[in-house]
Amino acid sequence: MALLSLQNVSVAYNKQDILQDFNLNIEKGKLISLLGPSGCGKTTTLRLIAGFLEAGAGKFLFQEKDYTKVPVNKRNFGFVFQNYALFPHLSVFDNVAFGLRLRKMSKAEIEKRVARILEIVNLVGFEKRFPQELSGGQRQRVAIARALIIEPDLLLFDEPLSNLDANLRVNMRVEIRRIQQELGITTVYVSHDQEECFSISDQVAIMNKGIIEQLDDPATIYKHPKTKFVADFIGYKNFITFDERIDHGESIQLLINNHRFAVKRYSGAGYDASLIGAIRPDHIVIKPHSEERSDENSLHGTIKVSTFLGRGYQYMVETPIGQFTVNEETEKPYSIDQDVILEFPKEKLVLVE
Amino acid sequence: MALLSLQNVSVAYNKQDILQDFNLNIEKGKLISLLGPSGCGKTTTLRLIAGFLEAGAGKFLFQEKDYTKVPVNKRNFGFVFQNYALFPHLSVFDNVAFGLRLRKMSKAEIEKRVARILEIVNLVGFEKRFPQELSGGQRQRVAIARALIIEPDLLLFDEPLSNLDANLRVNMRVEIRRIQQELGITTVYVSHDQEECFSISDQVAIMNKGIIEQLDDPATIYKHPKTKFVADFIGYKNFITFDERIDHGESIQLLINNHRFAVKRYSGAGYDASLIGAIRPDHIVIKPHSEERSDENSLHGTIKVSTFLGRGYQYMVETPIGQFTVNEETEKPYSIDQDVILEFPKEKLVLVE
Amino acid sequence: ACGENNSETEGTETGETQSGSPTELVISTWGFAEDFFRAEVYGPFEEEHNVKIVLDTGNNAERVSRIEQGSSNVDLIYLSDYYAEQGIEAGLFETINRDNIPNLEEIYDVAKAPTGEEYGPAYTIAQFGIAYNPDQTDQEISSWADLWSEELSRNITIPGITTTSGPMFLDAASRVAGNTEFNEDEAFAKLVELNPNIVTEYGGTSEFVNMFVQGEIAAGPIMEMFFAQVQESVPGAVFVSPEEGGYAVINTINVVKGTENKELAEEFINWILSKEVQEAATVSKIDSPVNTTLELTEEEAAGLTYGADVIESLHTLDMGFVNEHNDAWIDRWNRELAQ
Amino acid sequence: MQEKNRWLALFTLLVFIFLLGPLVIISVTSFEPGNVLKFPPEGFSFKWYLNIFEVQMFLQTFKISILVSLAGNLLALVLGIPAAYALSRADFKGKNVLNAIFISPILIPGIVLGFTLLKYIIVTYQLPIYAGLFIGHTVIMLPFVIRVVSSSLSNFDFSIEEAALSLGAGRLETFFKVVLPNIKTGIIAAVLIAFLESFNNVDISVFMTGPGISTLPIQMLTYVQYYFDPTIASISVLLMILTAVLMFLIERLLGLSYFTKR
Amino acid sequence: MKKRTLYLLLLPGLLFLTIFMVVPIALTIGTTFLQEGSFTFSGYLTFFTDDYFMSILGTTLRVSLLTTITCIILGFPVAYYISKLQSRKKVILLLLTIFPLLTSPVVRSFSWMVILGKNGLLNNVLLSLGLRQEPLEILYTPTAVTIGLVHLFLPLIIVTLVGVLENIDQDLLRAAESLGASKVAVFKKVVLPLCVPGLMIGSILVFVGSFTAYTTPALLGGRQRVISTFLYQNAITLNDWYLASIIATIMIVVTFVVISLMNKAAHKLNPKG
Ligand SMILES: Nc1ncnc2c1ncn2[C@@H]1O[C@H](COP(=O)(O)OP(=O)(O)OP(=O)(O)O)[C@@H](O)[C@H]1O
Ligand SMILES: Nc1ncnc2c1ncn2[C@@H]1O[C@H](COP(=O)(O)OP(=O)(O)OP(=O)(O)O)[C@@H](O)[C@H]1O
Ligand SMILES: [Mg+2]
Ligand SMILES: [Mg+2]
Repeated sequence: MALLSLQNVSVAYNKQDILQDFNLNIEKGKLISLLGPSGCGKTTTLRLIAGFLEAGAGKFLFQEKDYTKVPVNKRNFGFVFQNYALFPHLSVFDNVAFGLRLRKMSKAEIEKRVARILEIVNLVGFEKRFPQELSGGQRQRVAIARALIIEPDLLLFDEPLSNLDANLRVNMRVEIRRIQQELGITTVYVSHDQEECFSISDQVAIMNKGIIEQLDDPATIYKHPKTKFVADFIGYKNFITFDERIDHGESIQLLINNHRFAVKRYSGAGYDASLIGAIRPDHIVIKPHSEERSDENSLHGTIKVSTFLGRGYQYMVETPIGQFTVNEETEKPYSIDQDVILEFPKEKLVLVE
Repeated sequence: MALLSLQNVSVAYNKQDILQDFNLNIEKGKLISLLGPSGCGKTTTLRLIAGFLEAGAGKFLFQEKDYTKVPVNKRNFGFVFQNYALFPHLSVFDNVAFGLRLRKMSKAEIEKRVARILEIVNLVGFEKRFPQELSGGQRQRVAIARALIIEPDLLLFDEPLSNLDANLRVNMRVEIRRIQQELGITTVYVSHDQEECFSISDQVAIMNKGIIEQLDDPATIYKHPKTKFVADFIGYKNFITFDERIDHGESIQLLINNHRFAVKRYSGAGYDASLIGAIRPDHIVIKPHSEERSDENSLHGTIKVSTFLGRGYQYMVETPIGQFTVNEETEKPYSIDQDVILEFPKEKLVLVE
Repeated sequence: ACGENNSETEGTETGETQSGSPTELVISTWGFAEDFFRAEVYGPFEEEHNVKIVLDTGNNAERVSRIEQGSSNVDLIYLSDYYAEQGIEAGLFETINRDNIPNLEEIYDVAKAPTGEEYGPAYTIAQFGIAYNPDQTDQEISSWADLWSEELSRNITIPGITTTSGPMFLDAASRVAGNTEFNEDEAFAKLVELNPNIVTEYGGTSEFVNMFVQGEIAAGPIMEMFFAQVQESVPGAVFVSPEEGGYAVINTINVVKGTENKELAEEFINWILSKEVQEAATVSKIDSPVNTTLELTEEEAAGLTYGADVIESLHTLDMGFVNEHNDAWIDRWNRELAQ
Repeated sequence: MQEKNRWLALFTLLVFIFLLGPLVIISVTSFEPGNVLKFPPEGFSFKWYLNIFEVQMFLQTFKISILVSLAGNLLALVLGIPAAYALSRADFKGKNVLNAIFISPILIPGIVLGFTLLKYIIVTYQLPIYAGLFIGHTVIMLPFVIRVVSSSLSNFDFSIEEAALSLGAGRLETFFKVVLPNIKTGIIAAVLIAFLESFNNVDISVFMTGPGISTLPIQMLTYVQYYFDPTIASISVLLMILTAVLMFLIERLLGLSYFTKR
Repeated sequence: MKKRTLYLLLLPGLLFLTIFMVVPIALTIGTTFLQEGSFTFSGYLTFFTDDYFMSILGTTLRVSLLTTITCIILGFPVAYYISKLQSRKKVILLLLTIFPLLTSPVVRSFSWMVILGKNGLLNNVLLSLGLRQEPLEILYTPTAVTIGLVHLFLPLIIVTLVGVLENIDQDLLRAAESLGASKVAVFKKVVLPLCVPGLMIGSILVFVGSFTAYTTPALLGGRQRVISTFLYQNAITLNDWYLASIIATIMIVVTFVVISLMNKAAHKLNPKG
């Protein structure tokens, strides 16, 4: 049984539905990420769980009890805000101790616990500082410590790393994951950053306009997006709408304008009639025109645009069935208007709804 | 002769040096990016060129004239601000026309030019809107149009895309590059985003604490970082400090604890005595322990941490000469504590100062 | 200005010299009955003499200080005798030329030179007595001493020491204490005894009227000329000339030193003593008259201090003496009473 | 939570009754026919409204009040806006001291300010009373202007100014074309608040009266020394109507939110 | 900004205040230490050893502090309520709050006379409801002055506090709640400390305003003198400028002392305020 369960929940602002018939189940000890474009309802979901927001309809079960009407301060959930929301008038120590003081803990006990948590988040020696005197990453850690110390039954993160620079982000996400696993706290994590979500989560939910389009473990989502929206969102830039499809056991044959393609059947997928194929720019193989071209999963094309990306080049390639975006790490870039061959590896081309 | 030339410029805030003996030359029609960690002085450099800031020492030549004392409003440089800095009380049309009106242009002429520039930035039909009524990307384009329309002799961009989401960023940077090349305007571009800098620039300057550590074309910087700082900054996460170095013509032999490594000599490099090798996580090849290991550029190791990144896995691998971070796109992940072989391709391992 | 051009009287004759911009005559006065004074006193005078009268308003004390500070360019000043005396001692006033004021002949002797021959006359004399409301108290009031009655506990007001009538009431207290000569200590002692009866002191007569009408107080000392206001709202109210004698409130007018319009000022003084103005003031019940040529019916005289016998019966204070002790009295009053 | 809000709402209602009740009472009593304020009034009459226009000094001091407040306001803006701009734009030594000086007219007791102004400006410097009144009111308006304008400048994004410079606008042009239009709200608020502060001022004006010169509040004070009749209440009602109309106009022209920004 | 521009912008205002405020005040204070050309404290000695003077100062301080505290107690909940309202309602309530500010203090005191008098509205209500046998004697007491002053200054503190409350990041309140704080605890531990700067400004405005108020005590206070009426009496009625200057100096000093004490208290509540 899931620790937390949202059942047919609806939320509306000003009569406009944000979440509608929303369902989500989370198991104890897991970290689940919500990923989706801006405005899709991620924050709304978190705020709903935290109790900052009341659902218009539906049920919110926690440990099999109805939590719909339980007030925020009785829920014992930790919330880490995007902007940290540290109390500016309190020192690091007092910020972290805030929740414990409300629980009427003895002074000695509070000091012990704060010391321990500050050690975990690596902030020993910063007790007397005020939030304004900390760097972004340090504030972040205070916010996490403040949420953790009350030993919450659930931890909610709203884009906690969005204000940090690349290096700090990576360090912090490793830290968060470590702490979460160490203490075994069930966590819901919201972020814009895909790499972050994939690297930190047990499960990822891809949201679109208030519904979850796909909920799976990170690798599955990455390799087997269910829908066109999910595929597009996680970086499948190339889509082919086929004319015909013939299923051959483990392999599926697809046709478009006399071009033949084959994909591997993915057992987890329920989209038995789909005609849309998707592939990442990284996965299309680009070859000089001079090399041999196989009949299947391969096209002639012409380079239209070429951009240096750092770890390689990105090309826009014009083909008889449309333009494709292709990334290549080759040393020698292809030049504009050069003719090339594109290959679409069978196991990388996926079918989506 | 360079169009713009900063010579031994110094800038200090509150007696603290930000730029010291700073030199930069830019040729006409080129786009040069400034890239560097937060606080390294990128914005300061731009503001100095724009004239918002006075240099404490040094010279600023523009078209071989001394521009040090020329006031901002006489420089005719376009500045595109990080936060756009659109005039909130003026419509899109009036924002764009602002510079022309100051130049006492006839009404008909202004209308013609604004119409043309709005077409270039794809904002026809938005003339009457106010900045608050535009999306981030649209504001961005107004800011660019406003800077472009005065036909500036130099265009300065300060993190113009930092507030946009991933998709919009890519579109906008393509646009900026197109316009810049079409009109042939010399441009200085500041950004945190490496991919952005690499993809848009003719040249990239990597800055560190107020000095330029390396100024080269993007591909050179990417493949041949000169210094450890540059290498680290652009993603060379692995460094090996060798004990000994033997130069053999095109190839260099390096030794550490009986492990032998070889690198290719890079003709552009002047660091003839360097003992530090650097390599990207992407470029280290990881193989099962069972496969054969060559004597050179190869190590035994043990997987310590494994993280899913989306397009593959990242491993922390413990070896006799230290920990390495390795990215692999393989389907089947290695498990924790598994023994593996790491290979360091000769042409990917570089020496840095 | 256009009215002037059309007028057929002196306006046209004196037009040669007086037309153009009118002279400005600055008169310092209380702020009451401004509409009456405009219509009946200033207006006609302005027209006749092509002057423009500008007012400086405020209570006695404020206006004297202002002149003393030199912060105003007043030509003429209305003051009660007590403040007039202060002004004189501070050397603020011009001596007047009595020849220029023929109407002086027509007024009561006491009014002719209340502060000395060199200075301005009184243009009105009123009685300071007691008003009370028989509906609000069972106490019959006929003397100053009656104010001390326990019946009137928290039911009276008295004038503040810095008002014109303050020293008069102090003198009354001395009389109630049984002295014929003023006895400062006993007066103050007596006033302290009065404290339980006092709701508050009043600074302006309006406060008295207000308190009286609102029922905050049942009785209190007041000048007769303001009694009309009281009676308007409380018809049953009674004004009493106390058995120990009422006090004469003498309002004077003086020419201020440094004036450039001395003759005009004297002209003005003459004007306000004239039967015309005095009568108008009487009819409107603004001021009691000093002009003896005025004959009033009983009805017309109601609420006014009228008749030579009445005037003569009133006590007058020696303003020189008052002035000399004033600061000390204020100090004692503040300390011993007002806490 | 609902429960608590209801108590809070009730409390707020009571406080508003406390705040507005007296104004209602005053408005009602202004129609009292008798010569003393009474509540409830004993009749209905416009007599005291007419009386306002019979006493010349009311009209005259009303004019002076308006004039002094407007002129002082103008001078306060002319002095205050550049100072507020400099204080929020530049960082320099002694900024705190200057800030304190500019705000101090609020902190110095008004009656003391009035007294010293009388003592020095009128008596020692021998300036005419008009000048004293004008100067005194400017002094008390200045901190309000600076505070309000500063706070709207602090929300102003100065890169906008730099944008204008880089497009070729000179310093002054930039100020008038870009800065001023964007702090318009703040300036309107400053004008309003300073005007109220000055128009109702007693502390300073009480020392600054002279022949034919006085402000409406002082004239009202003088008047009540002799009459406690409803004239004063009538004046207030007229002023309230006037301000209500003004507010309505401003709301029509600019929107209500202009009042709330302080 | 260039130094020269800076001076150019600051100088006019600064000169104006220097000539018309700083110098006169400094001179006023200066003269209190000079008597017949020599330096002396005697004026102050007289003042501070005189029970009468001290009682006036004491009453004034008491009344102004009481007013300030009452304003805070009444104003805070109201400001809190207003700040939580939606914008339309908020604006209307704010307008209603500001409205009394537009009415002259003279008139407002009048209405309190009508309300608080022996036969005033309040007593009429109390007597007719049988809540009291005897009318309350409020008018012409310090209580009446306090009521009048609270009425005068309450709008100021409400408007100031609404401004501050609106700027508090709502996430802070949510953070506190999610840590287990009840509404009351959120208010005490987060809202209140964060309001301290606004509370300070508001309290200073109220305190200085009531400490220096002239009209209200004069009309409602009866025989009770306060320091500003005392200053006025000395300066204008008695023409005793030396004493008036001493009172003025004492008023300035007391104001600054009280403000700095308030600052200290505020710092305790919120060290970062
Ligand atoms: N207070 C509000 N009133 C009206 N609409 C709101 C409000 N808050 C959010 N919304 C709308 O609800 C939708 C979902 O908002 P939410 O904050 O959950 O998005 P999100 O997924 O967190 O987006 P982001 O990634 O940009 O933070 C958005 O379309 C937003 O415009
Ligand atoms: N007004 C100022 N006063 C004092 N120090 C300043 C000021 N402006 C910038 N600095 C300091 O100067 C240094 C360089 O600032 P600059 O804005 O040029 O950095 P940057 O490279 O643009 O950084 P970022 O990428 O974070 O925008 C920083 O260390 C910053 O703290
Ligand atoms: Mg969000
Ligand atoms: Mg920057």
